[in-house]
Amino acid sequence: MQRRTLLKSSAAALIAVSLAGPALAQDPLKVGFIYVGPIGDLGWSYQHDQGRLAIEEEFGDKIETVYLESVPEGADAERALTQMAMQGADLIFTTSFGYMDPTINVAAKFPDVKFEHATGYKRADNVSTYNARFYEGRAVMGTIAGHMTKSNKIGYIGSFPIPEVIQGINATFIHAQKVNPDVEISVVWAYTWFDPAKEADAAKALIEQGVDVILAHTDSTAPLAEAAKTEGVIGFGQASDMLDFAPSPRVSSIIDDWSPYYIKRVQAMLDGTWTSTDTWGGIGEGEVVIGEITDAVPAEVKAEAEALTAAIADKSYHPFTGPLNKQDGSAWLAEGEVADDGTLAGMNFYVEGIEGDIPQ
Amino acid sequence: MMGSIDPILLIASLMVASTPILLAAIGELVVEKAGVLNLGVEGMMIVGAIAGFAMAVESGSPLMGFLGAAVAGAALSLIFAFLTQVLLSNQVATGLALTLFGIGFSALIGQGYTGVRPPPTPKMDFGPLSDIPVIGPMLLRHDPMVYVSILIIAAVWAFLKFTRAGLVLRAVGESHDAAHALGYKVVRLRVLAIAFGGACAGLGGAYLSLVRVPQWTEGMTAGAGWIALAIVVFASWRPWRVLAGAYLFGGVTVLQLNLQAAGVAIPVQYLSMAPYLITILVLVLISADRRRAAQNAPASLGRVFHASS
Amino acid sequence: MTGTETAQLLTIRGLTKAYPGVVANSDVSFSVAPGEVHALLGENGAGKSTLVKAIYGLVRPDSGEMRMRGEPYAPTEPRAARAAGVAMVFQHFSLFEALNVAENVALGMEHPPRQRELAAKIRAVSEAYGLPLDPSRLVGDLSAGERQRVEIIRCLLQDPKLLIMDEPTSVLTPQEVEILFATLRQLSAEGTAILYISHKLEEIRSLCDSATILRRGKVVATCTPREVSARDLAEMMVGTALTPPARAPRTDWAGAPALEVTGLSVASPMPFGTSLKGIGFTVARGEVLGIAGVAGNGQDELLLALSGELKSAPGMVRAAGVDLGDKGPNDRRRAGFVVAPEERLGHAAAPGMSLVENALLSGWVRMGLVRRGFIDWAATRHFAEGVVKEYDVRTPGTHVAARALSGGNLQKFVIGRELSQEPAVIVINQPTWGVDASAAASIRQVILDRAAAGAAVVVISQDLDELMEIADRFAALNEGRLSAPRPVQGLTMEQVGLMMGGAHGMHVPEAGAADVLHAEAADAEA
Amino acid sequence: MLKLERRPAPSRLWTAATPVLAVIATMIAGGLLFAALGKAPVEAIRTIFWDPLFGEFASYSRPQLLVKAGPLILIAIGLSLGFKAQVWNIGAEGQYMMGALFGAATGLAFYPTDSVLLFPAMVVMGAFGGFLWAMIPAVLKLRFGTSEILVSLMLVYVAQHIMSAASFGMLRNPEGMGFPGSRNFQHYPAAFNSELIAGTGMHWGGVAALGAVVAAYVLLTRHILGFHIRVAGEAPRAARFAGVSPVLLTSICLGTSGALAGLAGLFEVTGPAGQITTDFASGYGFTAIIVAFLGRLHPVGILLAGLLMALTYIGGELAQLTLNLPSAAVQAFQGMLLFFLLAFDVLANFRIRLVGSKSVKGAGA
Repeated sequence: MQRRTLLKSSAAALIAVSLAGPALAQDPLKVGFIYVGPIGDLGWSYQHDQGRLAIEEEFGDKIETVYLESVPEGADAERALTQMAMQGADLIFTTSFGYMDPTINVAAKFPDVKFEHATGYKRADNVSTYNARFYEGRAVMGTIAGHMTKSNKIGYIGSFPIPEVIQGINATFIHAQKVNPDVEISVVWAYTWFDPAKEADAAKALIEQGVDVILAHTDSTAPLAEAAKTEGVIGFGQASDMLDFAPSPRVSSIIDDWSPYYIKRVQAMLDGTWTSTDTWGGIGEGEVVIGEITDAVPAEVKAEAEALTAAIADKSYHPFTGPLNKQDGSAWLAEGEVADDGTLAGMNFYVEGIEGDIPQ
Repeated sequence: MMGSIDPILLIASLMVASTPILLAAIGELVVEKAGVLNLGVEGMMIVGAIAGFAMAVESGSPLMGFLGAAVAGAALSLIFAFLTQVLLSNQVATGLALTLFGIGFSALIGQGYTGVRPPPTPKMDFGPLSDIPVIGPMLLRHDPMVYVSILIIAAVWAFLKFTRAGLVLRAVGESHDAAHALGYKVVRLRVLAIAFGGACAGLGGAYLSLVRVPQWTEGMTAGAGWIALAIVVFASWRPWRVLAGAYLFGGVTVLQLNLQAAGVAIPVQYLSMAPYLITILVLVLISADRRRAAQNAPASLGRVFHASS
Repeated sequence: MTGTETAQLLTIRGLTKAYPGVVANSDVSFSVAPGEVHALLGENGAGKSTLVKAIYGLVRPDSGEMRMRGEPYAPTEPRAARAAGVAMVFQHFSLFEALNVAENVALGMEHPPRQRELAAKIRAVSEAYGLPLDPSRLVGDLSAGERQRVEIIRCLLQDPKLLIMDEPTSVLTPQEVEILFATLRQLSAEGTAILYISHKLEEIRSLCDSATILRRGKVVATCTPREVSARDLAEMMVGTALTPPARAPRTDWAGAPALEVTGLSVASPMPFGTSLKGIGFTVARGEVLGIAGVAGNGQDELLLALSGELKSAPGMVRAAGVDLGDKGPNDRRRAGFVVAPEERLGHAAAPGMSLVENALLSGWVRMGLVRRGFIDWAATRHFAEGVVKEYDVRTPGTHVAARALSGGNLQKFVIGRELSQEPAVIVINQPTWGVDASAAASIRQVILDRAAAGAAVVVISQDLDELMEIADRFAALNEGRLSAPRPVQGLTMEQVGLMMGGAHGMHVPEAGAADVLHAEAADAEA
Repeated sequence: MLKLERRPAPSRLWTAATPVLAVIATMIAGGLLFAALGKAPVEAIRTIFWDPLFGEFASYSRPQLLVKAGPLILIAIGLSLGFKAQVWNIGAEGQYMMGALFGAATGLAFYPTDSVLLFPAMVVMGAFGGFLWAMIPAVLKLRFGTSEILVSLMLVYVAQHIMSAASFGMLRNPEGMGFPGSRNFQHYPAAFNSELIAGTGMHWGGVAALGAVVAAYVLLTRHILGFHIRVAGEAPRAARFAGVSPVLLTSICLGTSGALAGLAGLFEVTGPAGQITTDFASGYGFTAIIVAFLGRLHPVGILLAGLLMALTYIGGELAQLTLNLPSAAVQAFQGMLLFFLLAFDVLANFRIRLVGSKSVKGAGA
């Protein structure tokens, strides 16, 4: 049946014919990845590629992986995806938000190929979405930051004002304030995911403002390297562990670990149980990993952070639990109320206590 | 509000932020003074960034890194020199090709160096001098390259103003035909100038990857080479004005982040454009004084020289 | 000149240099003695420049031998030539406008002293030879005559044994020529040999001790110029007898002046140019106005202002009563203007473009080669072929690039292209510059023919003889101002020189010093 | 040693032959590069140059060549006019973005209309956006003599920031869950630039590119304006002598290249890309500079060069997929292509002669 829809266009007909070959059962499962940056960015694309390596290790010659790096979002992504599908990929992970529409389009043309789109919200029969609850990690970082700051000033380098980053800022601030009511947070928007020099400058600017704990939602190690230059300033690894900077300034880290999810999904393909799902995994699912908390952090703080991590992992605690007000003082969550995923996914406001505006 | 901006720290950090473009710009100034327009600064910078990084990591010495970066930048610039000076190709196109090639090539050789931490570049030790109020924290607590870059500016200034070779270089940039008629080796001199420009751009790149960030990542120069080119024009081809121009640009970049960090309510995404808009504005102001601009600009800039006599 | 070889300063034997398609020098031999002023006489393209470039080390001969004081001499670069005591004053291309005088001088020396000492030396030498010059001024701000002084002083500071001067007087007023000659005589008296390149016969007769005459790369004669008439010299140089252009009797045309320029003031578009200040003149139909002036006194700007490339205020330029002051080149062409600029390659013609395309360049407006914006290439080719044929342009065809033509042939093409457009007003800058004598004669003849046919002609030239030959009235440009035009008949050389500004920059005291030098030089000669 | 001798007129044979030579030389040098990376050189070259055209899935990749080459050609044609006249617009990337932005904003302002007039209006606004952005360096150059190279380049960064601000602000899809990026034009038929004939990859952008090639060809060979553009590049003073106003010509060249880049952006955003996002620009404006030179600033050459460049992109992706060739290698490969082209360029204008050791440097013809 699905074949017939394909036959509508002549080109698609050719694709369909040529697909018959690689689709044979005894071939290894071909898993494709499309990255927005170079795999050497040591951040977002690098972590996804680590996931790819993990499934290679896990499944050995039962699978085969291919990838395309530095694929611009938009028209190029659609072509890259199509080429990958034509080359016989059975499962394709599209690892950037901007690939959302191309993924949906290509998926419609290749109903037999399964797609997994990261951080998006559009799904289809053969398109799943997945994302990680980074804010859970931010909550732990916020707790450590609240305890560790001596100047009561925390700095946060934001990439772009999108819900994911705003969740992170709010989660950080809520938990820092919980343990240190005097804490203030200062946000610098870099307007880039990746410009090491600018990130370094942003970190420096924050430090000069008296900030002694730096969190970054951009992907390079530049902020940590900057923090390393000033005594008493700490920071956290972001995306990858960044252990090079441990024990200080890197006192802990939020690691994007996609391997558990990738292994699970590949396994489902091999088992023939793959269905379209929407997965938003966090610490509990192993997608967000809190890197080792170093000795630079006092034992009781470390213990508190670990307890929080455990509570989040077993779902006994949600980082956005009321009472919480929005920045303008209006009520958001009542006592004990927990934020729903819909609100979080579209979060575009600061919680009460954060100064400044979200640029629009 | 999180307090105001400390001008001393601001100046200290703008000196660091400006050093890469400062180095690249002073090199390009010498190239342009010799009458050659090399638009490949970005490409030479990024190759310098990875070459310096790799050398420093392999040897464990930042000094070796900077040397390696200078050599790599100069080597890459010699491709440009060969094409434009020997094969007489168009300088604009060749420079663009150099940038394209440099970005790709650096990413290739850099594949093994992502995530590696380079050996730290120590700060200069000025002893008790660095504790002098204001001047100490502002000027005397940097790494050696900051001072090296200023020394290069001074050296280029003295070279152009006082030495015979500097005079010949200016003459070649002014009129290659006349210089040729007097028996000066126009091509040889230009190749040397291009190589110097390449070496300086390489140093600028290495400063990014070894000191300012310090890390190797693909595409990490992020347009700094183009800014360096703008600063040469902006400085009307005068060495000390290159320093002023680079510090101004670095200052604007750092300031907008500092304003954000200080919690000043500003439209952020528009402020991010400020360095570019201010560069355009200053370029306009500089070039508006046409007679002066014409006098300072090397008259043979970008023109192809073919000894026809 | 006779004498043993060792008595000679420079001896050249059998020197040959060929370029693809042209033999510049073929078996050239001559010698120069110390203190001798030796002329190299020949038309453009006769091979004079190549010869002196070989002596100065810029060109390496294919065969032949040069000896300096009996020793083999084969300079591989100008530095070697300078070390051997050879200095050269160039016609073009050896000064740097954005550098000051002292820096320019230093660039021509092997081991220049420090700037301050050098400046003092420049002052001393310039005073000794009557060539006032301020070492700290930018060369770009100097007049053409002053620039030549820079070149000469640069040479003198090296204490040369042989001074080569390539067409030095083309940028000087008659008065300045006299001062230059005094300087050269003084140098000669001090024992410096001078190799003097020129095509101006009277100058050579008054200055030089001996002359070698070149034609098409070969030595055709040697002589002592004082003993030979200018007419004979000319025939040796050209190879045939020349007839001066014939003038048809003037017709008096009725109506408004064909060209009327009033209060023309425009700023120069060039960084070191000369602005025009209040220029006014009228040219009637059938009349030729000759405009003289030393190079760099506003000739280029005047041509641009007349062609419309440099727009002026309304009312400053009128043709037959129609105001064209703020009109561009093509509007002026429609009104009957044709213009031939001095610089052929790059201004009058695009070097890399074919003759057909170059014919289109300025011909399309009046020749109707473009219809509704689209080019009629067939008609353009026809037009170009007509020009080539009618003006005897030697070229393999109209498809070749302009830069492939020799200077003289390209000039014929440019003049032909402009004059075949049935113009009402003709403006030409340097009509015969770099053109051989017979071609120059025919160009002058065509200009006179067009005037006879009713066109108003403005000829800007640095060649006074030429202006005297073809102009009806005469005016001179000096620092951007134009003298009042006067009829050519009855004008003396001295009056002409004064109209051109006399001896530039040499005001009363210097003029006095120059007189002293004159006397000294005369004494030395005697 | 080698000696260069200027040809009296550029050689037609070499002018046509050098790009071919350059491509062959690049294949050889690229093969060496790939071999150094441990990839089979012949296979890599075959994957890049052959497979997209005649390989197993060529029926898909051939139309994609058009999709990829369309904007490159469209922009490069505009740039080539300027480059011919020595007007150096290297900020086409910014004009491309502004064209997309103006056009998309026009379309989104009328959402969800189904008027047939909408798309034409967007096309006009797209061209206008690019034109406007290009006229900034034009005006600054003409009024103040500011270098258009630097200004047009700086404006790329500014456009990038405006693009990002727009995808977060004004043009953000209200149904996009707070994510940046505009509505997708695929779901907005009146504003969608769809494939004209299914399976060919030909959309209005491709049509515009081909139209631009033809128009530029006619302009440069038959029209007085094109002639003036060529003269201005060949000899600026001769151009002024011919009555060409530098002001007008600079404006025309920059304006046209801006408008064409804007059109390319508009067709891209409403077609293949589908929406305004922060990362909408993917280097077409810069690559087009290479395409313009690769095509020797000749319209037909640019057409071929655009297709060749698209081939290296698509073939490069294939090589990544099948041979794990890093994308950086493809970029370096493209740089080499331009180097070789420029190096061989000398053959068109000069004869190279081998001369004996007695020759002296500097004593050229």
